[in-house]
Parts: sequence; structure tokens; C-alpha cells
Amino acid sequence: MSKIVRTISNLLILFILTFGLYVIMHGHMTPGGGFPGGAVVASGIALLIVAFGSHHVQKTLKEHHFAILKSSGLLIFIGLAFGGIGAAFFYNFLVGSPIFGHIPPYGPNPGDVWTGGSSTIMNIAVGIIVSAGLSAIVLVMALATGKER
Amino acid sequence: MRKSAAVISLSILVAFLIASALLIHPFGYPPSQMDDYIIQNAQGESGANSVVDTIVFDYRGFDTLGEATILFTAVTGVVMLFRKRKKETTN
Amino acid sequence: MDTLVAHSAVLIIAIPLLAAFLTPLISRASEKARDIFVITSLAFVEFLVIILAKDIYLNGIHIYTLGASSPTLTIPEHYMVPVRIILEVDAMSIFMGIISATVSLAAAIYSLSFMKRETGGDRFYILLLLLVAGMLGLEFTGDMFNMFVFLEILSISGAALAAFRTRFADAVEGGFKYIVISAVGALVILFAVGIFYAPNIICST
Amino acid sequence: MTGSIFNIPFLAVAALIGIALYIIISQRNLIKLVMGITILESGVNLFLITLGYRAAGITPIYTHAPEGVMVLPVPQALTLTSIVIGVATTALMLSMLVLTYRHTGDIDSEKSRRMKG
Repeated sequence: MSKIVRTISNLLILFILTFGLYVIMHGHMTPGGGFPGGAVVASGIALLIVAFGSHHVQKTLKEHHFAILKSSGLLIFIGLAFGGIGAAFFYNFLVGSPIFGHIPPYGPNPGDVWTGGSSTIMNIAVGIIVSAGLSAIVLVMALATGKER
Repeated sequence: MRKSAAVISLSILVAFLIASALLIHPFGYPPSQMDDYIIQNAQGESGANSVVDTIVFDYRGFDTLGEATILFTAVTGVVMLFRKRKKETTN
Repeated sequence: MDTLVAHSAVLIIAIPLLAAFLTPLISRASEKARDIFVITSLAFVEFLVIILAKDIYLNGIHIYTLGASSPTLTIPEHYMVPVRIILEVDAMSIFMGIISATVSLAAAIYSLSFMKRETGGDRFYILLLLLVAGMLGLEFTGDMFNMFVFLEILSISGAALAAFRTRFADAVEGGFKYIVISAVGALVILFAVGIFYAPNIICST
Repeated sequence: MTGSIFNIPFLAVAALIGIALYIIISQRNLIKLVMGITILESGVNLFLITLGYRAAGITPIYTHAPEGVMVLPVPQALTLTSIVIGVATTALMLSMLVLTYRHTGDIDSEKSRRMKG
């Protein structure tokens, strides 16, 4: 791609990533959450692949980096699910505990980040999984169908 | 012959779809006993403000676990399909 | 031991998933460690299926509610319809569970030697473990949408495994036909889940 | 009141699914077949979402929620899952298509005679 597109995408990638992380982090209060936030982050990486070409991106962001990210996100997710095994498999064992444990008053309230129990951390885990997964799909497909230089 | 069989079966299916579209509950007034319970109790049981997020991760968390494995399967499948074939004996 | 039996219904589905997520990390260590890990996890699933079968043979249908404060609490306190996902394991599903667990253990042991000549080894084991998780999940859930999700896991990992040997044109083409037909079938099942969700579709008063 | 004629969204769902099934049956070019499946998937998602709409309903999120009855949250959770399933199946189908194109050199299902249907 031309020089202009590369410099603009260099700047733009920061805003896309911060917006994606914002949507992932505030999933339990505002609309959004793990899936849409991960898709936003993956679209940022897709922008890099379009701007710089898949071979250039492949030098820094290799496929096994995404594989490690995906596996760790999934392990966090299933670890939280196993965390509540005392009561039942997917029991929300962090409600009322010091970690993300506040319970907001019933009805409309301004929203408090420190709520949601294990579902907040699951949000972040799903955000990691979706962003690593979708960008891995885009990168692998771009590499496979790109011109071998 | 094959073409007419396909067209007939498709028209029967579309007729069923239109019939179900006309007979379903009116658009803005769904029956909602389960959802009213969830809307009342979502904040109390899981503490999150967003009821949809509570359902996705707390009431029906097992679906989202299946969901994450589906994405993991698809990515592993795509990466496996486009792998470089180094030493491979054709048997 | 009895807590293991109480939680065995969900452990049978969760252990293959956990093993599938761990396999990429363990295969970094060595090929041998990965093979041992896959075989031991499938053997543990087989052991869990057998003790669950004994429990069902003795005292009937085994119910497990995911996320409730206790596994058998299916109906929430002041409400008459179950809200959470319930695993319902009766004689028929545990019979199918025994078959699928045994066959997949045998397939994994057989594929140890067969996969030596193929490239992309650990991806085969990840997809095999996910196939097993999809099969067992499909048989044990009592929830319609959950059945759709596990059916989709089954069809995606099955299609990827069908197209595993990508140097043969027939394999990839067979995988493509498999994924197309099962995707259309699963979407029509999802439409049926929607119809089940709107109860008075025909008898609207 | 029985189903009134004005269930326009459900008629739209019927139209989408009918068009998608016609595409899947009649198309020879496999890329268009995958497009037909994507249309079918969006039709079924539209059906799930319109099941959960309540007249003048607000989004079921309590942060700064205005007054009003809340829309049904369960179909939204189901649609979230089925959208990602659609992405997964489409990605796998397209990558298999690329591989069949590499092997047989063309994308038309008629010419590669083994691929009837």
C-alpha cells in the first residue's frame, strides 16, 4: 500500500486497539463485551495486514503467537468455569468476593466496574480468544492466498 | 425432473415459513415469563448491570464455552488446512 | 468418590475440552508428552463414563444444573421453569456415551502410529479431542440450544478432520461437502430453536 | 389477538430464508453457494432477534437505563452465539474452497464432475 496509508494506519491502530480494549473491559456494564471487543481488535490487526502486506506482518506477528494467546485465553475461561466446581460447574464463585464482587442496587444505576464476579474476567478471556482467533484466521488466509514473494 | 422436484419442495417450505410468519405472536408482544424472571434477578445473582452479559456468562455460560471452542476449532481447522507440507510420504 | 460421581456428567464433557486447550502448550514440550497426555485424558473420560453408567444403572436419570448453587437445583427458588442449562443423562445417552468414549479412545491409540507419517500432528489431536467433546456434549445436554452448539462443534471438527490430508483433492472436496450440508442442517435446527422459543406459534389465543 | 398481517419482520425472515434456500439449491458456482449459506444464517439470526422485541422496549442494561419495559435478553444471547458460529463455518468453507481451487483449477461444481449437488 502507499506511504500515506501506512503512516495513517500506524496512527489509527492505537485508537482501534484502545477502543477494542474499552469495549472488552466494560462488557458487563455497557453494550458490547468479549465478542464485539475482540472483533474490533481483530479488525485493527486486519488493517495492519492490509496496509503492510501479510508477509511483512508475518515477520513480527507469527502464527504461534496467536496460538499461545488463544490457548491461554481458553484456559483462563475454563479455569474460571472449573473454579466454581464446589457448587456446580459454571457457578459464579466471585460474586460477593473481594475480586469483582460488588452487587449493585437493583434498578438503573450509574454502573460500577467492580461488579459481575467471574463473568467480568470471562469477558476479558473471551476478548483475548476472539481477537487472537479472528486475526489468526485473517493472517493465515492472507498468507495462503497472497503472492509468494 | 430433478429441477421440478427441487422447486416443489422449496415452495412447500416457503409456504410453511409464510404461514408461521402470519401465525406467530404479534411482533411487539412476545410471551416472556422466563425473560421477566431473568430481568428481575440478573442483577441480584451475578451483579453485572448488563442482563445480556449475565445470561451469556452466568445463566448460559456453557453455551459460551461451546462458542469459544467453536472459534478455536475453526481457527485450528483453517491453520491445519493451510499448513506447509514438508516431509510427507504419500501412502 | 461420590462427589466425583455427582460432578461426573459435566466432567465428561469438560475434560476433553480442557485437554484440547492444553494440547498446543504441551506439544511444545515434546511429541511424546503430547501423545501420553491425550491418551490419559481420554482414558480418564472412559473411567468417568463407566462410573456414571453404574450410578445411572442404580438410581435412574442423572441431572446436573450448570451454575446453580447445587448440581441438582434445577428450578430457581421462586420460579417454576428452569432457567439454567441442565445436563440430563438417562440410560440412552449414557449408552451412547460409553460407545463414543470407547471408540474415541481406540481411535486415539490407533492414530498414535498412523500420525507419524503425516505433518501437522498436534492439530489432529486437538480436533480429535474436540470431536469427542462435541459427541459427548451432544448426548448429555437437556437444552435445545446447547445441543445446537455441540452439534456445530461436531460438524466443524469433523469437516476439518475429513479434509485433513490436504494433498488429496477428494479429501478436501469431501470435507467441503460435509461442512456445507451440516451448516445448512444446523441453521435449520437453529430456526427450530427459535420456533420452540415462541410457544404459541400455531395455537395463538 | 391472533397473528396480524402486520408481522412484517417475520415475513422478511420468510423471504430471506426462501431466497437463501433457492440460492443453495440452484447455484453451480461454489462461492455463491457459500454466500447463500451466509444469507440463510442472517435470516435465521433475524428471526431470533425479532422474537425478542417488545413494543417500545429499551435495551436490557441497567446502566443509566431510561424508564420503560426491557426487551427480551435471551434471544440476544442466542444470536450472539450463532453469529460467531456463522463466522466459523464461513471461514472453514472458504478455506476449503481455496484448496479445491488449487487442486482442480476451477471453482465450478459442474465441471469437477464429482461435485454434484
